[in-house]
Amino acid sequence: MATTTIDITGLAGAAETELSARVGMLPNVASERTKRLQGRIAGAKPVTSVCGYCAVGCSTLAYVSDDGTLLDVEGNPESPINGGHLCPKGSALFGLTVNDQRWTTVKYRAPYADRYEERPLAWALERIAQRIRETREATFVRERDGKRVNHTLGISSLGGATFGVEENYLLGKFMHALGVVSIENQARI
Amino acid sequence: MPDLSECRERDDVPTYYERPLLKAPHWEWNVVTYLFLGGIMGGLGLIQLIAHPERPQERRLKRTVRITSFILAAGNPAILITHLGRPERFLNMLRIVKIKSPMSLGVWGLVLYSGAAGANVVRELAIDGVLPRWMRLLAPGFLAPLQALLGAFTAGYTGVLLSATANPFWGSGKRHIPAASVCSGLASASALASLLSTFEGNHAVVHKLERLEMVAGAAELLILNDFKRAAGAYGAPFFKGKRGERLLTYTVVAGTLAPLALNLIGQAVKLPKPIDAVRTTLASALTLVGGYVLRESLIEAGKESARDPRAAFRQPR
Amino acid sequence: MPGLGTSFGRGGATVWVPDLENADCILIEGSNFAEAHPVAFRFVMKAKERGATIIHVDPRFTRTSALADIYAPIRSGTDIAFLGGIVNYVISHEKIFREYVVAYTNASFIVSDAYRDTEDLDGLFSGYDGASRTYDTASWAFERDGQGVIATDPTLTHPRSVYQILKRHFARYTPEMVERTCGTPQAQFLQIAETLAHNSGRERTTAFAYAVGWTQHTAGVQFIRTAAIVQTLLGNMGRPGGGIMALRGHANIQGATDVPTLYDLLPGYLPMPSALRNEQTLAEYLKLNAKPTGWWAHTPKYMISLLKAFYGEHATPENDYGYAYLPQLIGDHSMLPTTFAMKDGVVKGSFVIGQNPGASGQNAELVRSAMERLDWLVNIDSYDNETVSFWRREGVDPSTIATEVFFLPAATVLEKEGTMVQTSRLLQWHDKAVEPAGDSKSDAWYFNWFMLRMKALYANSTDPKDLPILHTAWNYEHDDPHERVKGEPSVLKVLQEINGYTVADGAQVAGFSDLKDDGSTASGCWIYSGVCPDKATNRARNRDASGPYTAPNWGFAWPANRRTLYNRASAAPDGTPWSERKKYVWWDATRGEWTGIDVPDFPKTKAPSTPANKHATGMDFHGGADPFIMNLDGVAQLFVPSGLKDAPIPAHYEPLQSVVENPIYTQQSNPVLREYVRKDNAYNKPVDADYPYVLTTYRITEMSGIMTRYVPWLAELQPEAFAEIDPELAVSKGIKSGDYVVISTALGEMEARALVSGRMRPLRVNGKRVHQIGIPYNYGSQVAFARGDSVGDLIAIALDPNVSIHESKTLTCAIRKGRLLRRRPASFAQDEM
Amino acid sequence: MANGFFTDTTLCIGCKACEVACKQWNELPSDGFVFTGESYDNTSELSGTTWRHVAFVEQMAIDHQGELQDRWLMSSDVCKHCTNAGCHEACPTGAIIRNEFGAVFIQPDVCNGCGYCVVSCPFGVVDLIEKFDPDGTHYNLASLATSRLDARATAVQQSGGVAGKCTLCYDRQRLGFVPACAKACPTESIQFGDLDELRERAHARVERLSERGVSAQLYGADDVGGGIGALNAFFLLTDRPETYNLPAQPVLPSTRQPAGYTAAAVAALGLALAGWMIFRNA
Repeated sequence: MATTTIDITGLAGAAETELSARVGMLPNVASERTKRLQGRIAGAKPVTSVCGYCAVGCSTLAYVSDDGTLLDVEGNPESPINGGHLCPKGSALFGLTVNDQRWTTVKYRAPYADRYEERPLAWALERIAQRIRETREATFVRERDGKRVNHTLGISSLGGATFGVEENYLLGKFMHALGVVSIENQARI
Repeated sequence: MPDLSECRERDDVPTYYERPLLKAPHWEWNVVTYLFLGGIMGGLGLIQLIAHPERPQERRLKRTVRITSFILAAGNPAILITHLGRPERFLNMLRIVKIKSPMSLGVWGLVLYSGAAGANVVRELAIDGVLPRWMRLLAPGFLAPLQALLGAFTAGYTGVLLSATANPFWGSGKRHIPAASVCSGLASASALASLLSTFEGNHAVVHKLERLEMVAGAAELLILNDFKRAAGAYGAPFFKGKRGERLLTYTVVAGTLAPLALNLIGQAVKLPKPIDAVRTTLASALTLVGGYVLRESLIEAGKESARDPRAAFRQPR
Repeated sequence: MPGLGTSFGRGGATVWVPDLENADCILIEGSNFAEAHPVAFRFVMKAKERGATIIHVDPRFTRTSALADIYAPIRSGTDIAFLGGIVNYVISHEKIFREYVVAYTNASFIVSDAYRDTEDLDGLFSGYDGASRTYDTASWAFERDGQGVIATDPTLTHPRSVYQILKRHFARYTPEMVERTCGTPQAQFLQIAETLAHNSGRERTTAFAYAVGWTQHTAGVQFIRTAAIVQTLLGNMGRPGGGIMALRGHANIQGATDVPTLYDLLPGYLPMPSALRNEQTLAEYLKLNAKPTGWWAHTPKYMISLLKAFYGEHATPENDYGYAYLPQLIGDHSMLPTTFAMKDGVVKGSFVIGQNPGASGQNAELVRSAMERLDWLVNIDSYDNETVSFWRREGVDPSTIATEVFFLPAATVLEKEGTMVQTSRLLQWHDKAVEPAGDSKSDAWYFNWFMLRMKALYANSTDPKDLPILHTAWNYEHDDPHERVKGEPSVLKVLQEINGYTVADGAQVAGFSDLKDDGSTASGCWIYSGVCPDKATNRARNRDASGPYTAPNWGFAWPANRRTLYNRASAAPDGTPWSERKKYVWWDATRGEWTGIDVPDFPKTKAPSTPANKHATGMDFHGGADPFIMNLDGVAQLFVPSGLKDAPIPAHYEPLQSVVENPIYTQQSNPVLREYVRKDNAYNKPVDADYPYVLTTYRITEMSGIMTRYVPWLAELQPEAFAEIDPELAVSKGIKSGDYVVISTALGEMEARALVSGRMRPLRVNGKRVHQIGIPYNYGSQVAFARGDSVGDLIAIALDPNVSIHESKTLTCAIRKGRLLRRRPASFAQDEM
Repeated sequence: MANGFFTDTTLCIGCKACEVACKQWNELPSDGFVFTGESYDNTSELSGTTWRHVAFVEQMAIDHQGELQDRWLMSSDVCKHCTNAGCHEACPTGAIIRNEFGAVFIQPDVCNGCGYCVVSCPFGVVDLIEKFDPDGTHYNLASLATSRLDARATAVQQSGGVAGKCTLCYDRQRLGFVPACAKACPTESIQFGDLDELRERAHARVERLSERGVSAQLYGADDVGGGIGALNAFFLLTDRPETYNLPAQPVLPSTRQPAGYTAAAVAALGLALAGWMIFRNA
């Protein structure tokens, strides 16, 4: 083997105090931190997930600490699709979730306002519910040209390909219950 | 068809979008100063040894040089510390002794030099009666040659520190830069000693110091001249362009040739004392400036050399 | 969907991604596989290492091209001409897999004598009505005998046989014509044609891979149809290392089509009832949509089970199972027409969830300005984006905009559980790793909250219009008290409902064959049936990759966990594998069933020798050698007599905005494409001297959109919008790499950094030097780490007639060196209220 | 046992997953957002905080007839973990060690930021991590939930003002995991493992490629000369090394020390004699 002698005595700690380990052509003394060094996911629980970027469907492992903090996201080696590999976007999944640019509170922009305001979630939800009802009441059409249509063209919904199957099902069921027909997502193919 | 020549990428030696291969040194004035003072310390180490202990003027010189060298040795780490990314970790330098690392050896050299110089200062002060006389014993006789030896190392290591790197220009001067560093260090040290002696009124030693300075300066010039020849294209950042002109002006002409001429005048003609003092002061100051500019030019040329991918692709052996 | 759907029966990709490794040749066209799907591309690399020939045909030399064995440049939007040339080559050189074609396709079917081809009508098919710009497809039908049985000629020599029609139709797609139209050098075209033919047949298979490079055109469906014809003629469908890999974009784009949030579909590809048709009652609906023969004969079971899932106890035989609760369509309610409706004041309130039309939309400024007319906008997302912040974009005065805007923070995929369906139709469950950050909630949480709140708000209503809300079955309470207290619904219960259950006892059904049309079963999406066959099993969460490469115990692929679709075709009509090398699914005579390394896409015990009963209904109509079970006739459709609005067989049309006149026909562009001629949707002229360059758009590996622009690790890789320009054009315009340039169309302008590269190459098309400019579709004006204008601002909306997909892959543009001073396009500036 | 990387550039698709996976695992900040116009490469070089870097080299004929000579080379560069490492030899504090996996590792808690390793690397790999500047845009660590990272004090944040480079994922290797870049790499262009095995594989690969008519060469699988020896991270290239910004003739800096010390000693001795004569002659 063409490598130089690997001095691990320092790492073992035994010879560390000896002068000889510290003097020489290439003394190789490990610090306390180095001796203790190990990946932050040691002992953390891997949670199996799927990458949310593209449709290849790479399986991921999200390592979570005992206190529920996300530590690391990497490919799941068991997957027959990605075999543990990820593309740059998949490799950045951690940064998508843990990111101080992310908006994690309600932002409300009143009519004619030039800024967002922070509002409680409960307030926003109730306000939206009232507006849905108002609009539905104002725009619901039972018949058109003698045919039953039972719909509202006053409300539209857009999006679906970035969230789950069950969520699409719920959204579709909810929108159909309201009578909304302008339901679309990215999947015009 | 429009002219597409500027779109052509293939050249004789391909580079990666003309981007540097190497990282440039993160070294500024503080490292220049550190190296410059290191050279002076080295030179002073020699002078404190060779000055004759029996002749009163040279005794006095010895004393001045020892005290000065100790002050420099004690202060230089402070300058190095200002350069460190994590200054509070300066002492980590003393964690190990790595023979393959000029930086490690250099710091140890500096530390030991400080010790030897310190002891020699104690001896001086004890002889003078400033300190109890018994304290002379703290500095046995062999410490003087030891300080000189360490001094030679300190002056030389500042050159090896540069030449034993991956920097193509520095590497091309693997012999010249260390040798020139020693010469420049001694020249600067002699100049400093002349200056101090003039101020002290210890005029008797000034001519000897000036002779030493001339020898060192001349040697430095010869080495630099040979360096230019040997370095070839690698030497361009140092010898060519603005930096080359600066080197020529400050280090060669003003920093070496001018003091040489002034010193020759001093040796040949007996000038009135005040005028001679001005001459010495001028010659010494010029030498010191030349020495500083030499170190600064070495560092700056190293930065430029690091930015040249072609030099870095074929590093000098 | 209809491209593959009308050809083979289902719209899904036919290929299991890892199976690409078994291909002997892979043609990648309309896709930048390596950049857009890098991880799936590893199977392409594995195939290459095993000796397969990788071919990439693309307007740009991309990272895919760099790894391919053969790269051929093509003018954007001319793939029908290129693939049509392949069809012509394989037919005229007798390279078709004849046995396969005779047995498994409608090549032998005789077409009605009323049919006229583009050869007869110079680029039009019979039945065209110029006034309404539509086709009456009656003349495209097959000839039938007195009893309704289709006339066939197994010798394929009848002049009106599909095969002979194809032969005549594509005869003009010669290599010279391909070069003249596509700009692809003949020698390269021939090399590719020969390579495809060489790597197809009994012993070898070729796979095709495409993505939105084929779909986003005004004839997008026909691009895929042409590929389907090539792959069918070469006998590559349903076989290992063969098929057509449709590479989907977003993580759940397949799932959002299967369980659609699409205006015209109900789950499982059941059509949404429409007032444009006669579908006022369930009986009328089923009459129109249940097919007499083939698998779709089961439609009543699936529809009634869906209604039971939607309306539960309120779905009874007496009320048509609540069929009338479903709203009815009155037109095209897809995104782009809806955007016009929004701009015109019809739409008052809008939900935008995990999509960013304000940057990624076509005519993105139209989208943003349309939102100014909304009363309210709800955006559920994780980051600030061009959509939610439309009111503070450059050049507008917020004090004139009345829209009330709500941003609701969304959980990311790591913060919730559920299922996403990847590009090979594989359902994969993801567990929840961490709690949502801050006030973020899963989308399911929001939908659940809104539905329950609506039920409460309307609780006392007796108005019949409110019955759908009150009668919608909605019981997804989480079993885990920790989640329940937070209001999180159980998505597992949703998936179980999607799978289906027996109404009487609530027990899960084992698969779609258990579904009934009498109201005794419920199923939210029949094609997923089998994913939760009992309460304790969630096959989407199966994570055992052992066994063959088909990994049957990893996730669940619809339908019925099949990895390769139409895999009955991997065996010869007699049920034996076509070759030992390409053995996949075959008939085990001793056990009397189909077997192999995949779930057979065929009735398990229907013997190959089973004769077709041409007078029967349902599956009995098909014989034991009819592999395309979803199709009426059980075979792949080279010729599509109904179901497509623009052509029974593909013909090359120029994009709506092109740099040349159609070299093949007098008819310039798709005669039935959908244009929206209005001031805020200005088009360049069909061939416009002011806009002399082809503009094509795409996405790059490092970026998606909002999901990447805020991630510094990705933003530093591609920090700014850029335009790729060939060196010749760059020199003529004085542009150097890194300069700012302005690209413009009649609709708008955008600024980008120039990336001058020899990877972009001028082509010679119909005697003219054509330059193509490429701009990635990843950026937007919102301040993020990666920044730049959206190319969506250059794209006027023009749609394919079948699926309303926009043409954003081929446009025309002008370019100049410099920066953009006025950000707001003129066509909008004058249009303010 | 010594582990290393074999980077087979013929398999690289230039996706830069290695760069991102490395930054994610090692919690490194971005190096700023600069559009270079140099093919698809906007990160440009290895740095103290970019420990994998994918180079893009376009070799396209000017007047295209679509000939196959057109190439777009991609190659993921990394610290070479040299057999005789300039940085390791130069480091005066012993911060740089050779660890039990054969990798050259900078101990950020020991490094004092002298920068001597920076000039001692013949491959331009090591660089100083500049001090974290909360107001600057140079590092956007702030956008990675600073508070949490602060709390855990990752290597990078504690290390403002120290040298940084690839650790060969020392902390992952301690757990028996492969380095983040090699794990992510979708096409296995980056292979990690026992060096003997990797070298064998690499030589076989060159032969197989040559059978296919691809002329390839290994860089660093064997002694690269200049006293450096073999590289623990070596490469399979299809063009000359300079194309990928790799030195054709790297030299181990310490090989120049004997000449340097000798020259200094000769000079010192000469001057000492001269001085002696000047001072001691009466």
